[in-house]
Amino acid sequence: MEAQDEQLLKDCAPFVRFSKLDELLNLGRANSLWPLTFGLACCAIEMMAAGASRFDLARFGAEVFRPSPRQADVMIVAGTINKKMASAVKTLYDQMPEPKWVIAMGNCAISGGPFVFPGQYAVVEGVDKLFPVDVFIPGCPPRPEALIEGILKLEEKLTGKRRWPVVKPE
Amino acid sequence: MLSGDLVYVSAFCLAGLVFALGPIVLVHLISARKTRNYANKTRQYVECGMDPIGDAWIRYSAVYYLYALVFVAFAVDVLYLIPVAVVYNRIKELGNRDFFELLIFVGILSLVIVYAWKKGVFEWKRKTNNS
Amino acid sequence: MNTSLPGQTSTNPQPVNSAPNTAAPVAPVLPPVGLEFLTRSTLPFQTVDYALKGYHLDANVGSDKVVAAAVELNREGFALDTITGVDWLAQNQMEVVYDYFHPLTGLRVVIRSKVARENPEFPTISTVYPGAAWHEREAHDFFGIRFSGHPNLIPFLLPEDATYHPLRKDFAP
Amino acid sequence: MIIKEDSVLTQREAPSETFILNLGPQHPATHGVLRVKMTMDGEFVTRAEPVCGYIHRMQEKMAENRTYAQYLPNTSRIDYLSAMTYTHAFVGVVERAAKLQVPRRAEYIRVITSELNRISSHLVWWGAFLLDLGGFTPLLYAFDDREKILDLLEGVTGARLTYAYYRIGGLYNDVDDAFLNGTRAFVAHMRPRLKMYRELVTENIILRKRLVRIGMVTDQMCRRYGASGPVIRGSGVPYDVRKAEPYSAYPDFDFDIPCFTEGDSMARYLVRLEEIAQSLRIIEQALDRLPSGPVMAEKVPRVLKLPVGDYCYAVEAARGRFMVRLVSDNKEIPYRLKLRTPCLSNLSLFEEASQGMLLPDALAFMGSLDLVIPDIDR
Repeated sequence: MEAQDEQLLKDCAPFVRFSKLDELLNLGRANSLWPLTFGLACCAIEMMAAGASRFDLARFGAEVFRPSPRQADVMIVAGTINKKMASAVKTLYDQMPEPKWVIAMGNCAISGGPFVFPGQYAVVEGVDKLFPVDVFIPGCPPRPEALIEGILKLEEKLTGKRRWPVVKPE
Repeated sequence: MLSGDLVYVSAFCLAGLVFALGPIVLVHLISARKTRNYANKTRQYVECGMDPIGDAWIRYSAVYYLYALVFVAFAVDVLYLIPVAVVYNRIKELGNRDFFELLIFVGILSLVIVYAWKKGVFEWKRKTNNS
Repeated sequence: MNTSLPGQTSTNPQPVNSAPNTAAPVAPVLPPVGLEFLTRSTLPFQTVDYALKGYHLDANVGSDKVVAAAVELNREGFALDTITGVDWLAQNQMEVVYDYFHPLTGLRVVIRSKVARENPEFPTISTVYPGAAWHEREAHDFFGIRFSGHPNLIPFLLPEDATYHPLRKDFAP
Repeated sequence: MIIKEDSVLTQREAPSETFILNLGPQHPATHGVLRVKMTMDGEFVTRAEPVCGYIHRMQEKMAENRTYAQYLPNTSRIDYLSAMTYTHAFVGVVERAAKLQVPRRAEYIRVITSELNRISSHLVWWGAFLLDLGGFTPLLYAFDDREKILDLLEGVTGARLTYAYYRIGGLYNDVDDAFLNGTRAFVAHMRPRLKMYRELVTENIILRKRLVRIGMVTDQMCRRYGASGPVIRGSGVPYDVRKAEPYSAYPDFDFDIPCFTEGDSMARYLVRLEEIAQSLRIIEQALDRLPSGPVMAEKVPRVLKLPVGDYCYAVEAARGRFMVRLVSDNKEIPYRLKLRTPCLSNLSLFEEASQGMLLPDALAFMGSLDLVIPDIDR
């Protein structure tokens, strides 16, 4: 699965590539990530809390939640992926225009979370079984600070350097 | 000085053309060639993650058309207002005649809303056989 | 039986500026009142200790009398709470439990009925209680209980093409 | 273009055909993964059929391979906005079956945390509902106040949303003074905020135009669909499980049940805002009369085996009547656990009530039902 994803990514590369201008473009993309409103379950409430007044995603340019996949950059999968929902998730991923990334928020999106037990029939165990994921945020639900750290990690992946200080647990 | 004007006009048209076609070419070069898809649903039009059911080529109710007409009426209205706005109040001796002309122009055009209101366009009245 | 409130003075909200905190009526804490319908009822009710069981009346009826029970309780003003399927693998029986609650008196009534486990078949009560349609579809999803006369008995929570019944005791994925 | 054979060309006014619109799983107004197949005639909804199951998480199947104590975290993930009340129902049914005596202090703290949870749930609903109607600012006000509640509950339970705070027989730990003083400060802070909410939003003419006489639901329809909570209280029936089937320490408190008779979306809106005021009253009374003593029953058997039979326990969650039906066969894991959730019944009347509505009104109506989709799919 890994090599095939790399190959798919390479085919999407643009005709003309620059060095400095690409860095500028990536800096612009990193600081204006438009997430797709894709709250599935409990993590959606923490995502809304992250977007609301106290944890304010607007400080990182990511507060514009676009309902339509055509205008979204990053798909924050916040909640449990159900087998009945899997085809819809893949459809939404396909319909997002290219520079797109995926943040798997919460244990359910990472590995099926608390709903994995012998004889389970309805949960897809992890969203990376459907398409490649860029950032994993553990937690059930993860705190809004963890979501913000996830977005900063994605920005670091885009621009290569980290603009915000890393909070050390005292 | 015919040729001077000619140069000016052709330059203006060329700039317009470049302004229109330029982004299309630029985007084609810079943006990604195609998007990764895992269920090749990229070209499908978006309907909340589901496959659209049925066909969109059906007979809609006429209210949509009337709504569009009201929009077109005011689009044309703005079209005439732009040149007026450029020379508004430039000619001193006409005093504030411009303002009243504008008022009359917009007043007449706002009759469109009155007409549409009476026809029930804004209440989305359903025109079916029985009603 | 009209369920408009006998002697209830829940007035409309006054003009908006005054907060309608006085408008709210106080519903008294009800001992199991409203038992007078028992005299008219034809169902084999036993009263049950509410403190232990959580419901007041319990009746065990045959699968054919289920609709009659629903009609009677609907006439008495009961609301449908839920329809639960229980798979008794050991006794080779499939049980369906209908829960009802009464919005005005707070009474809780349970109608239960058992059928052989091979092809469990119950008449639908969605003609009497339209809200039962979803509960029955869910019981069909999880236990494979067929509800004859149901408007659209397609899977409710499971994918459209699901043929397995996960809550059966002998379900192996 | 399919030309219909039977269309009589001489017919002057051809009826417009209907098309099917997927108000699908991923939609901002459904607040979760609810899909509604809307058959539309122009802007009017002729038939809206909700399709559920996109977030079915096998809660009832999991109950059959977990002991009672292991199932606790699940109860706060069914309706994660009123997690306390759901845990209260599950713990209540086990205590009722095992005839465990919960100390008074634990019951009082359960009432305080449940009511705090109800307020935070109504605040999320209020913010999200007005987001549906187009106003973004109320969401920021509501979440600002909600964060204060989450800080209080996090101090005691350690979690912001999915608290597994109650234990079978009592509580996980006792509340400290910081929680008690913080709750009093919150009650004092919240009352003027409610007045500001009313001026900022409730008296807004646009909101009244969008809600008054929209989404009419009669009390007969509520009864036949089993709707409960603010939906049935908005249609004139003052049914509240805290009064109808008094449980825990609720009989000790004096509070009203807000009830309006119009049955439209505005009535349901006012019921919820009024409920916040009533919850504040309950919290105040519970704080004043908080008894001292242990918070955990003395002898809770390590391996809990409940006597054979079936038991029910109903609580008043933020969205309505949540009832747990437990069938036990004297083993340490339940034989069958049925979760009667309010949102499933509240949504089941949507199909009948939304016929002939305009699409924006149907969405305002769905918002006034206050749905949490994992509550429907379980």
